[in-house]
Amino acid sequence: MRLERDVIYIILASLLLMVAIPWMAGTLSEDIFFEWPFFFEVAIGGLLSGVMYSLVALGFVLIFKASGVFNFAQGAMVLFSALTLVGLNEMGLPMWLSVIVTLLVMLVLAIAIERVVLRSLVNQEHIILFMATIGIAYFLDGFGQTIWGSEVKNLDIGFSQEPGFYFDGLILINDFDLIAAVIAGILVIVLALFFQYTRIGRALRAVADDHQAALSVGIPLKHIWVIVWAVAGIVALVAGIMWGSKLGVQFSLALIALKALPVLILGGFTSVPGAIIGGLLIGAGEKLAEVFIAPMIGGGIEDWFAYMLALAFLVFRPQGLFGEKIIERV
Amino acid sequence: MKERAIGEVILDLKNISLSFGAMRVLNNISFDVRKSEIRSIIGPNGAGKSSMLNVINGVYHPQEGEISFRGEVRKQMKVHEAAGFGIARTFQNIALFKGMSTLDNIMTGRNLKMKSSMFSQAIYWGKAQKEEIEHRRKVEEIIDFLEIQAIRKTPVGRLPYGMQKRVELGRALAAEPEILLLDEPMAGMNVEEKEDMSRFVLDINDEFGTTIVLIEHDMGVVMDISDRVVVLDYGRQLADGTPDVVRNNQDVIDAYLGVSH
Amino acid sequence: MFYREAGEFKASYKADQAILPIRQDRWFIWAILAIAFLVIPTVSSDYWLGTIMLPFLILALAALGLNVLTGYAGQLSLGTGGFMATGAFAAYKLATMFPGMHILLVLLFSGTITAGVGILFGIPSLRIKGFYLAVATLASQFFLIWMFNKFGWFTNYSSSGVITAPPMAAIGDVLVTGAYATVTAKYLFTLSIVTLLALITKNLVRSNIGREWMAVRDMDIAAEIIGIKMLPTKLKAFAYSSFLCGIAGALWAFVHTGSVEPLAFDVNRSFQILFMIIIGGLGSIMGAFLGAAFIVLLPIFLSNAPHWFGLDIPVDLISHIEAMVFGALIIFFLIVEPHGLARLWQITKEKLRLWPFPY
Amino acid sequence: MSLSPNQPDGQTNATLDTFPKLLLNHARVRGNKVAMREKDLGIWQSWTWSEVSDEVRALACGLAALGFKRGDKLAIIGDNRPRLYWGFAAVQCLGGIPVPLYQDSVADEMAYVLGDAEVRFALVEDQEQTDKMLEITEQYPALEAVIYEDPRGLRDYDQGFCTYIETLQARGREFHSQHPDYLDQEIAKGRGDDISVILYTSGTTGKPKGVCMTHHAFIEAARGSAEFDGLNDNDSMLAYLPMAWVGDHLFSYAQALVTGFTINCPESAETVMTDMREIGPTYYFAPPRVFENLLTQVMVRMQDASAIKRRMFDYFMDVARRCGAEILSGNKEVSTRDRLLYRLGDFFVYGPLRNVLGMSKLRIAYTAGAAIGPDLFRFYRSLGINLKQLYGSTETCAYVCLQPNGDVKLDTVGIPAPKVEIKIADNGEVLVKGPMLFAEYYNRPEDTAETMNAEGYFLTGDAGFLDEDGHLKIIDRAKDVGKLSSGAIFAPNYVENKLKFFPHIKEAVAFGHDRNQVCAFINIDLESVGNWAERRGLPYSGYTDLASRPEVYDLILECVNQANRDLVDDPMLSESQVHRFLILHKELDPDDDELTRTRKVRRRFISEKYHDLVEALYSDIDEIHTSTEVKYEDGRRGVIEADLRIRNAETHVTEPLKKAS
Repeated sequence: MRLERDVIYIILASLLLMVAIPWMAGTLSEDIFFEWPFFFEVAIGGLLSGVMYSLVALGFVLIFKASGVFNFAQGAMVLFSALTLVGLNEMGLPMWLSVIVTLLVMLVLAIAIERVVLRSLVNQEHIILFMATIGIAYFLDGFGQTIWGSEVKNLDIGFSQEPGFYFDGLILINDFDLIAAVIAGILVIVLALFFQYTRIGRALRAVADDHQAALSVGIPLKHIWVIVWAVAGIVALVAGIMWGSKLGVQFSLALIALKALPVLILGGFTSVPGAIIGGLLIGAGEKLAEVFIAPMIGGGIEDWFAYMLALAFLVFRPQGLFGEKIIERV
Repeated sequence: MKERAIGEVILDLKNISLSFGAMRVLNNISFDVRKSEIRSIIGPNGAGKSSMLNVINGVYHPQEGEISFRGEVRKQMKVHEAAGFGIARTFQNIALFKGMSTLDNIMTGRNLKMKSSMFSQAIYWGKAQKEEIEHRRKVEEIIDFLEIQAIRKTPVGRLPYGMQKRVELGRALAAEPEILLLDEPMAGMNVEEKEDMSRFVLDINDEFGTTIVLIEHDMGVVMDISDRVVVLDYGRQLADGTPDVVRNNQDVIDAYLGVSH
Repeated sequence: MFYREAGEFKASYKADQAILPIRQDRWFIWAILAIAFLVIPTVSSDYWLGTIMLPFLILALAALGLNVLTGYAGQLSLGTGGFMATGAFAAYKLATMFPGMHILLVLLFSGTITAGVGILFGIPSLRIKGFYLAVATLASQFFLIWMFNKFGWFTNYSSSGVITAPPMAAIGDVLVTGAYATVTAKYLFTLSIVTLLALITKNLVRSNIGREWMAVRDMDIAAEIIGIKMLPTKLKAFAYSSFLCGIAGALWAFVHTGSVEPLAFDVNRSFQILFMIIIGGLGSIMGAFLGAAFIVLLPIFLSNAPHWFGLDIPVDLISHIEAMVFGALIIFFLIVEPHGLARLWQITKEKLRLWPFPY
Repeated sequence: MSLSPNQPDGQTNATLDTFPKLLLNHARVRGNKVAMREKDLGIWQSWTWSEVSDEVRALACGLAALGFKRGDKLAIIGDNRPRLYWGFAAVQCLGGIPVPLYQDSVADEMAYVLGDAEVRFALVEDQEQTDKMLEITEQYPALEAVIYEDPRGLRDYDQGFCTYIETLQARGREFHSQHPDYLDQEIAKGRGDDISVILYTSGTTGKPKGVCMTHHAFIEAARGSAEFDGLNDNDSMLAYLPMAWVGDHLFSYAQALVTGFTINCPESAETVMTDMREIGPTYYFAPPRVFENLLTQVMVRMQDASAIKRRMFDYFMDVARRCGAEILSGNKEVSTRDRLLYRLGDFFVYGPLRNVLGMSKLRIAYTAGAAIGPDLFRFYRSLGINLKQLYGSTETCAYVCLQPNGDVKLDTVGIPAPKVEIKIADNGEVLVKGPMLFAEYYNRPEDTAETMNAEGYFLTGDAGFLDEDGHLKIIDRAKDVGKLSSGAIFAPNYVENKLKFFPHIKEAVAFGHDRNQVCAFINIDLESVGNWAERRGLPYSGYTDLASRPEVYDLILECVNQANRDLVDDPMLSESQVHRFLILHKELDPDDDELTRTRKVRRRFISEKYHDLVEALYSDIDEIHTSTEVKYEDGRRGVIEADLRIRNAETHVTEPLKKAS
C-alpha cells in the first residue's frame, strides 16, 4: 500500500511528541520520574498491549470492510468465545479439542448472524445495522453468561506471566505480553496473506469496494458475510484467549471493545494496517500518558485518553490515518 | 414570442483550469453569462460540464483563472456563500432532502431569507410564525408555478423521478436567485416531461428575468431554448456562440458525429 | 377507521401548519395529556409513579435531546450520558452556590451550561462524520465522567463521593426534590417540564432551524449549496440537544434519585438513550416517548415475567436472560420495523385514515 | 319548508327575479357568510357574499368601462374559478349575456361558438385559453377584448387587447366612484324574462346550438329543486364540472345564488379527489361515469388490502347490499339483526369509505346525464349516501324529474319536479312543460319551433313511460325506439345498457326492429375478462382469442341470462329479452366508424357492416366464419378473420302470455 505523505508526517510528528512530552514533563514536574530506560520500558509495554488492542480492532475492520457493518458485538464475541472455550475445557474436554469446538461454535454463530440478522436487514441504513450489532452484543453477553455462568474463570494456556529483563537487563518487560504480541503478529500476517493470496480473500476485498464486483468473483454475498463473520469470530477467539488468560475470563472482556474503538478511528475503519498501527500508537501513547502525564492531572486517564488522542488525529484526518478518503460528489 | 431584455455580463469566467491530482478536468475555459439570458453548456459525458457548474458556485476551486461576478473578481469562497450571492442550482443526480415533504424541501430553499431567532422559533410565536406564513405563501406560489400542487405534502422520496426534478427546481427557485444553474434538468425524462421542463425553464427566465446556465444532453432542447451555447469536450472549449453558430461549427460537428481528428 | 376528516379544510396557513392539523389527532393528544396530568397521578401507586413514570419521563426527555441531534440533524452521538452528567453536576453546583435559586432557574442554567459543553464537543462534527463522529463522541462521554469523578470541586469535596440534592420547591412550598417531596409532586413537576420542552422541540423542528437540521442530515453538501452554514447549524443541534440532555440529567439527579453520582450517567446510559430513539424512531418527537416507554418497561417486564410464570430463577441468571431477551428483541424490532415505533404508529395512523383502503 | 330566507326591504321571490338582484340580496342578508371558496396556494381562500358582490361590481363596472353594453355577450372559458363565476354575474348586472364554453375545445370549435353567439368579449382563465383567443381573432375579428384571470406568462401580451382581470376591476372601481349609480340602475333594469345565459349543447349531430335561458327559467328551476331537497345556505358544493355544462350552471351558479350556499372550487383537475375530501361537501353532483370510476377505484384498492380486511369489507358490503338502500329509504321492514349489522358496518366500512371519498357530510348527491347501472346506484345508496337521479336537458335547465328522498327507485328518474308537467306522446316520447323551459335557440327560429309542440310542450327526444307510482322511466332516444314484429316496443339502448352494466361487457349492440326477437353483438371488456381469465389460469393471446373462448361465452351467457331475468320483470319491455348473441371478434372502434367519438354505438352502420353476422343471428346456425377489415393506429389496414359462435340465451315467458295460458 502507498502511504500518503501527510500520514507519514502525522505519524512522525506523533512519535516525536510521544518522546518530547514525557521528557518535558519529566524536566518540568517534580512529580514525574523520567529516565530513558524507564521511558522505553513504558513505551515497549505500551506497544505490546497495543498489539492486543489491534487484535480486537482487527475483528471490527474485517467486518466493516466486507459489509459496511460497524460491529459493536466484537467485544461480546471475544467474551463469548473465551467463555465457551473455558467452559468446554472445564467440562473436561482437552484444550485442543475445546479450541476446535469453539471455532465450530463461532462458525455456527457467524452463520446464524448472517441468516437471522444481516439477511433481514440488507439495504438498511448503517445506523440500523449498527444498532442490530448492539442487540447481538447484548444477546451474546447474556447468552454466554447464562450458559457458562458469570464468575471469573482462569484461563491458563501455559505462558508465564512473569516479567523478564531484556536489553542487558535494562528494561523490564512482561513475557506474556511479548508472547501475545508475537501471536497477534502472526495472526495479522496470516490474515494479510489470506486477503492477498486466496480467492476468498480477494473476493472479500472486492466486496468492500463494490458489491456488484464481488458478485462477479463468483462468491455469493451471503457466503462472504458468513466468512468474514467467521474470521472475525476466530480473531475474537484469539483475542479472547490472550485477554482471558491475562485478565481472567469475565464480563469485563466484553468492554475491551471500547478500547478498540479509538484504535479504529485512528487507523481508519477499513484498513488492516491501520488497525495495527493505530493499536500501537494508542497502546504506547496511553501508557506513556498514564505514566508521564496523568500524575499531573490526577490520574485515571486511561478511560478517555485513547479517545482524546484519536480525536486529535481525526481533526487532521477525518477518515482516520488509513481510511479511504470521502469525496463529496454533486 | 417577445424579445427578452438581455442585459450586461454578470458572470465572467476567464481561463479557468481545474485539476484533480493529475487529472485535468477543465482546461483554459473562458466564457461569460449575460443578465437574463439562457446560457447552455453542452458536451459529451466527462466533458467537464458539471465541474464547470461546481466551479461557478464554489464547490470546486479552480487552480487557474479568474471569475468575476457582477463586475467584481471573486475570491475563493465557501460552498454556502454562493447561495448568498444569488446563485442557486439543481443537480444531475437529484439532491433533494429525502426525508422531507415537497413543501419542506422548497421551504428549505428560503433558509437564507429567514431571519427569526432560534428562541422565536422555539416558541413559534411572533416573528417566527409570521415568517413561516409569509414564506409559505411564496413557496405556494412556486408550487403553483411548477404545477406540483398535488404532491405538496408528499415525502419527496416517494415521488417519481420527473417530479423530483421539478421539486428540486422549486427549491432552487425558492431562493429567488439571480443565476440559476441547472445540471441536466431533463436527463432521464420522457418527451412530455422534457417539454414541461423546457416550458418551466423558459417561463422562469421570462417571468422573473432569471439568468439560467443550463447543462443538457438533449441537443434539440438546448438549441431551442438557449440564447448562447458553449461546447466543452474533454475539458476543452470547442465553441461558443448562438445556437446557429455552434450548430455549424466544424469542431462541434466532428466531436458530436465522432469524426476522428 | 376512526378518522372522519372530510370537511376539515384549512382556510389559513396558520391552521395548515398547526402541529396537529387533524381534529382527531388533537383530541387524541388532549386525551393523553388529560390522562397523564389527571388520571395517572390519582390512580397510580407511588411505586408506579416513582420507579416507572418518573424515569420514563426523564429518559424520554434525554431521548428527545438525542433525537434532535441524531434523528433530526443526523449527527450520531454516544455521549448522551456525559451531557446528562454535566447537567446534573451543573445543577448541583448552582443549587449549592446559590442556595436561594429557584429550581426552574437551576434547570434552565444547568441546561444552558450543558449546551455550552455540547457546543465544545460538537466542534469536531464539522470535519468528522458518521461512525467516526460516534466514536469521537464517546471521548466526551468518558472524559466528562472522569472529570466529575476526579475533581473534588464538582462534588464540593464530599468525602463519600455520593452527594445529595438539596430540597427545593417548585411552586410555593411544594417540594419537588429531597426526601420530603411527594412522588406526585415530583411526577407532575417533571411531566410539566417534559411537556413544555417537547412542545418547544416540536416548534423548532417544524421551523427553519428544523428544516436546516434535516437538510444537513439528508444531504449535507446540497444543504450547503443552498446556503445553509454547516458549523452554526450543527452546533445549534449540539447545543439544543445538550440543553435537553442537561435538563434531563439534572432532573434525574435532583428529582428522581435525589443524589448526584456519575455512575448513573455512564456509557451504558448513552447506549440506553440511543436504543430509545432507534426503537422509538429517529427524527420523531413521538418516537422519543415511545422508545423510552419501551426501554423502561421492557426490563421491568423481563425481570417480572419468570415470576408471573411461577419460575424461580436466581437473580444473576435472570439478569443474563434479560440481557439476552433484550438483545433478541432489539434485533427483532429492527427487522420488523427498522424505522421504529413512531413509524409503526405513523403507518397505523395512515392506515386508519385511509381505512378500509390499504393505501 | 320555506325556501327564501328573511328578505328585508320588502324583497320577495317576485322582486328577486334576476341573478344580480339575488346576489345583492345575499350581500345584504348574509353578507358575512362564505359564498365561495377556492383552493389556491395551498389553502382555501374564501369570499363572503358581500366580498363577492363587491368583486362582481368592480368587474361589471370594469366591463362597462371597456364598452360592454346591454345585450352584449361575454364568452367565459376555463376551469371552475370564482372569478369566472363572477364574470356571469357581472355580465348579467349589465344586462349582457354570458356564454360559457367548454375549456378543452380547440380554437376552431370555439371560433364557431363565438361567431354563432356574436360574442364581443371573452373572460378566460389562463395563457392557454388566451392563446386560443388570439388564434381565433384571425378568423373572427369581431372579438374585441380578452380578459384573463391568471397572469402567468401573459405579462408581455398586447395590453390593449388582453387585460388582466385585476387591472380591469381596478378600472371598474374607478368607474364606480365616478358613476356611483350606474350599476345599480343597470341591475334594476334587469327583468326576469331577460336572457341570462346562452349554453351551447354539444349536439350529437350537426353544429352546436345556443340554448337561451331566461333568468326566470333558471331561477325557477333552482328554486324548485332547492325546495324539493331542502337546500339552504349552510350547504356546500364542489364546483368541478365544466362551466359550460347546464348541470354546473344549475348547481354551482343558479342554486347557489338562489339558496345562498357555498360553492368550492378545487385547486386543479388532478386534486379534485383530495379537495373533495378536504371540503366534505353536503351537496354533490356527478355524472354516472364519475361514480363508476370511484367504484372501480374502491374495488381495485380493496383488492390490495389484507385478506382479513377484504373479508370484512365483503361481508359488510353484503350486509349493505341486503339492507343498506332500504335503511336509507326509511324502509321499516329491515330486521333488527340487519340493522345492528349495518350499524357495525357503518363503523367499520361505510363510514370510513364515505370519509375517504369525501362524502361524510353529504346530504344529497345527484347524478344525471346518462343511464346509471342499478348495481352502481345501489352501491352508493347502500353505503348511506343519498344518491339520487334527476332527469333534464339543457333546454329544461336540467330540471324535469327528481327522485324524492325516501322514494328512490333504482330504474326510474323520479317524479316530475315542482311546477313541471309531463306528457308521454304516442310514440313514447317524453314531453315537458313548465317555467324552466328555454326561450329559444339563439338565431335558430326553425330549430326552436321544431322542438316545441302547439301546446307549448318541449319535445325531449327521449322515449319513456310513467310507471304506476308516477315515476318516469327513460328507456331510449325516441328516434332509436323501434317495434318488434309482434308490435311490442323495442328500445335498443335500454337493452344495451342492461348488458353494459355488467363489468365484463364493454359494448353491446342490440337488434330487433321489425324482427321477431332481440339478438345482440357483445364486446367483452378486455381488462375485466382478462383479469378473470388470468385468475382461472386461462391463457390467451389477445382480444380475438379471448373472445372466442367457450369459457368466456359461458361467462357472458350468464350475464345475458341475468339481463333477461331483469327484463322480464318489466311488462313494457319483457319481449326485448335477448334470445341469441355472439361475441364480436374485434373491439368496436371509433377509428373504424363503429362508434362515435363519444363512444356511442352507430347501430345502423354496424348492422350494415356486419350484415352477415346479423343474418346468422336470425338464422339457426351456431357458427359462422367472418372476415373484417380493420384500421390500425398507424394507419395500416388489415383483415381479421375468425370463426364466431352464436349462443342461445335463456329467455322467460313474458307476463301477458303467462296470463293467457
